[in-house]
Amino acid sequence: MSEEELTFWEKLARIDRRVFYWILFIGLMIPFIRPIVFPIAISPSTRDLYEGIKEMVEPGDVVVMNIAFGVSAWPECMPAFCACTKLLIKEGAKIIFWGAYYDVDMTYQEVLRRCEDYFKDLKYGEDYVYLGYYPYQEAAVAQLAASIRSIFKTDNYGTPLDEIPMMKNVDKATDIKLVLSGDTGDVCDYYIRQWRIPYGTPVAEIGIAMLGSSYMPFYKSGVLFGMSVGVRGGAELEKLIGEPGEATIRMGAINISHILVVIAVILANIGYFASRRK
Amino acid sequence: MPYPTAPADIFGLWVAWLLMLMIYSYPLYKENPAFRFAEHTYIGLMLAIMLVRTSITTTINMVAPPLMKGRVDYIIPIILGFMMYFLLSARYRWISRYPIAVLVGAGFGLGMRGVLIPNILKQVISTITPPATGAGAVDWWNYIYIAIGTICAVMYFILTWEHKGAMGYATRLGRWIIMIGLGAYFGNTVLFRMAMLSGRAQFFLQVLKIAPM
Amino acid sequence: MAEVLRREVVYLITAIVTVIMFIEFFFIGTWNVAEELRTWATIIANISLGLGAVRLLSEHAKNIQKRRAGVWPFSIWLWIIFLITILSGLAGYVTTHDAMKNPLYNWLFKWPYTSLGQTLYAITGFYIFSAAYRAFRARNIDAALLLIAGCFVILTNAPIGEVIWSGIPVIGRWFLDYGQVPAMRCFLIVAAFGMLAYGFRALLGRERGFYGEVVGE
Amino acid sequence: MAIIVSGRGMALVILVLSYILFYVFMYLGRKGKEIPVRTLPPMAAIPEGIGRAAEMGRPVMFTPGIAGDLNDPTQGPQVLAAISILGYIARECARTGVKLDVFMPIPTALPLTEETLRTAYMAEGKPEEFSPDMIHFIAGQSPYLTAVLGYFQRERPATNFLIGGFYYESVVMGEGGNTIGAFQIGGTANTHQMPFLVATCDYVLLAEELYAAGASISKDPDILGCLRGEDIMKFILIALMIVGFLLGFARNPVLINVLRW
Repeated sequence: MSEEELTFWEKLARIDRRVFYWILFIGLMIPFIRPIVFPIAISPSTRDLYEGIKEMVEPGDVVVMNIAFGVSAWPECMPAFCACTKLLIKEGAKIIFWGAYYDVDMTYQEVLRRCEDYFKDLKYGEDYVYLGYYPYQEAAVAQLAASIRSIFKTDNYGTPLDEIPMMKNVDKATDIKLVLSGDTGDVCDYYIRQWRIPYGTPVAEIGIAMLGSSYMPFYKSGVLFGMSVGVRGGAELEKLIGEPGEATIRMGAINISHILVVIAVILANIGYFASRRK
Repeated sequence: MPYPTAPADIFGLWVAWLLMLMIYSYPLYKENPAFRFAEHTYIGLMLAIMLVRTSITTTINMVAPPLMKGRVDYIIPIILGFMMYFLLSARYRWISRYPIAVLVGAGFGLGMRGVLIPNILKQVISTITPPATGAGAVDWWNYIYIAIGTICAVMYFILTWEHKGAMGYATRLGRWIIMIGLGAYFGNTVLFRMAMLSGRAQFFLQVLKIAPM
Repeated sequence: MAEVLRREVVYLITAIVTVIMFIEFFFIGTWNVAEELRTWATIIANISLGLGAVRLLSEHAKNIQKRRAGVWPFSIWLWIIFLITILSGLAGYVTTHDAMKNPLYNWLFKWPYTSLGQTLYAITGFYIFSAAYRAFRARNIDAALLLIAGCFVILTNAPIGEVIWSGIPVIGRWFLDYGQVPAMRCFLIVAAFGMLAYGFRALLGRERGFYGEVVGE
Repeated sequence: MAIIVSGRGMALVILVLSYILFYVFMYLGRKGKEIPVRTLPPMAAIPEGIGRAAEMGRPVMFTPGIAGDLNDPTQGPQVLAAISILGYIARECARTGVKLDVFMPIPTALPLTEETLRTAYMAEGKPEEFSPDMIHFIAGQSPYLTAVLGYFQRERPATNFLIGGFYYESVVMGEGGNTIGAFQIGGTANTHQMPFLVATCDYVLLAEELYAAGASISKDPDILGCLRGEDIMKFILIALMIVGFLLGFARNPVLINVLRW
């Protein structure tokens, strides 16, 4: 087929794919130079998460923040994770951080840095503790529910757990008020199976957006008490705690990219049906 | 976060920026040695960080304190753990089956006992729980949609009987309902991927001091 | 005899461990042996996590040894960066019990590693966008339903959807809160039975490829 | 009942019942009872796709994706099922004389793939047409992608089979195949890649369908027996849901209470 015979749509369909990559990458930058801000509606699952934490957590309660996402997923998971950390600190909870991803150390360091204002009045060992890494295995999560000390003999820095004030009477899932898990994979499944069902510990998911789909039935059936869906959930949480931050800014880029994707799909299908009719 | 001031951090920032461009030279231009270089850098770093964090330090943290207290039984899992490495030898591969047997037993034992309630029973219960008293027409519609949808979708995965007659209609509806679900999943995937990419676009500008850190 | 050691004994261990996990879950009592086994499994899993790394590193060592064209210089670089990182990390661990306290390890982790990880993970965004334009066509009812639901959800996730038309988030939220539930629920149920069946076959030693049997023998 | 932990009785019933059913049908399968797999449109479309390639005089491409190492408990079975299907595809190709190219990024699956292809060509009486060069082994995700996309442009295959355990390469290869106008059949059990395969392929095997399709080719009595057992369990659940759904209109909680036992 020579060039002249091509219809408009066929020509359009032959654009090099790199053109699209450039359009997208440049389009994504615009909102960071000129912010595009629209109001954000709160979804029911995020509201349940927020209200669940507010209702359940009393000052002094011990909660687990499970870091099951790698540094590679920060842009998506970090906003919700930090917003939840801040909320828990506001509620007076004592936080145990641990993670199932081998680069958890850097993520923990980053959480401390991003929530600096909140952590500066807290004391390590009394208000929060970092236990480090456990293998990405169902057996490990199940054993953590039965006895934290069988997996973590010491905290990440070598102090035995019995010498850490906030860990004195904490060893089982029943000593933990709730678990918030930020995932890219399926670690939250393990918490559902090994913590929520046998011990009744409330669990909520604050991971990537796709899990917002796969875990929706768990949320609907009351297995998860709340759920934050990706960076959008992060933006909603930032609105709820009254501290617009990274996710709120990123919503501008989400607007641009999502519009671009929808336009692409619509154009593609117009072209498809136009050339099929011919 | 303020723009870093320490020389090492400023240097690091620019290294990070350059490595990012090397990777994106692949989609934005074509495959080239710079991309290969950055990719191999990543693998090298990842393997080292993984080994430091998992096999070496976490193992020591887990087994050293009990061993020092005289819990000799902890030697067994250590030996079993190293037996896994026989997977690398064609001749002695069978030795690795013993640790695998423990892992498989624990993994599947926990998995199978775990899925029964949340994946099966809770889902059935949730499907057949009617809306609370005082529910409106919309709630009843959603109740009917979810129940019929779940029934038809599960029926679609009946695999050893032909879908004939009335079942044929039900399973076709089931497939459409699965497609709606995958559509929503697709929408969320776009959110995830674009959030990731926007993080990179933001970083690109931050290093150049066009966007605030 | 050797065959029995290689097969039947292995399957027996699997079955015993599995059954212990079941008993602990279903029957009242204290089952310390289950806890002990899980601790073991965790330690074994943790030690064996290095296996993939060893495999990959030896592959790159082979590349160097055979001077594989176009690859071996990169393999050398991979080994260099690997050695620098692991040695600095271990130095940090030995001296302070925390690898992150070594400044070189921390720097390598914080800047190159973090940036590369996020960059590689984000690359799919490009592909999705071009595929959306070039390939996502409503060529049958399945694809049409998927794309319609997908577009509503996409515009609901972006706050701008509401600005375009106030009905978009209403429809999109319905897809998210109710529309997708039956499909996802069905996947949970089907996957659960799939797992039961797969686990059952593994228990009986009838699942090939599980104990490293497909490979090699 | 003081021995069983309260709230877990029903779970035990399901577990035991499933195991009994699995065992019975595995046993019957081994004794020679035939368990059919229902017609799967993507499987029925395979001869059509290969016939199309024969007409056009172009090759057929098969790839199982990069996610599945054979020893991985979630991804491995997908690749095994995909390789069974590859056996069927290879026989069809051998019969019609269509060139088959297999892109294999998984080192552990390489020997099995070669064996499968050799057997398939042998079974069609054309062992001389098999050559190990049909299998293109490329390790690493991006070199693999580059190779497949380059192949699409160069050889313009008439039909692509994207069946196995996929990561994001599904979207790239689906798009690449689409732009050259290839007929595509996809299949995966990884939920996160299903939408892309549905959007870019003409036929798709979803989740368990992939295993069933594999078993329908390999005739493995254990897998088929388990599938039959699973189906009966699904029928039981469907029946429960229908009864519960109707009871729901009367707000009668009797079934829910039974299930909570």
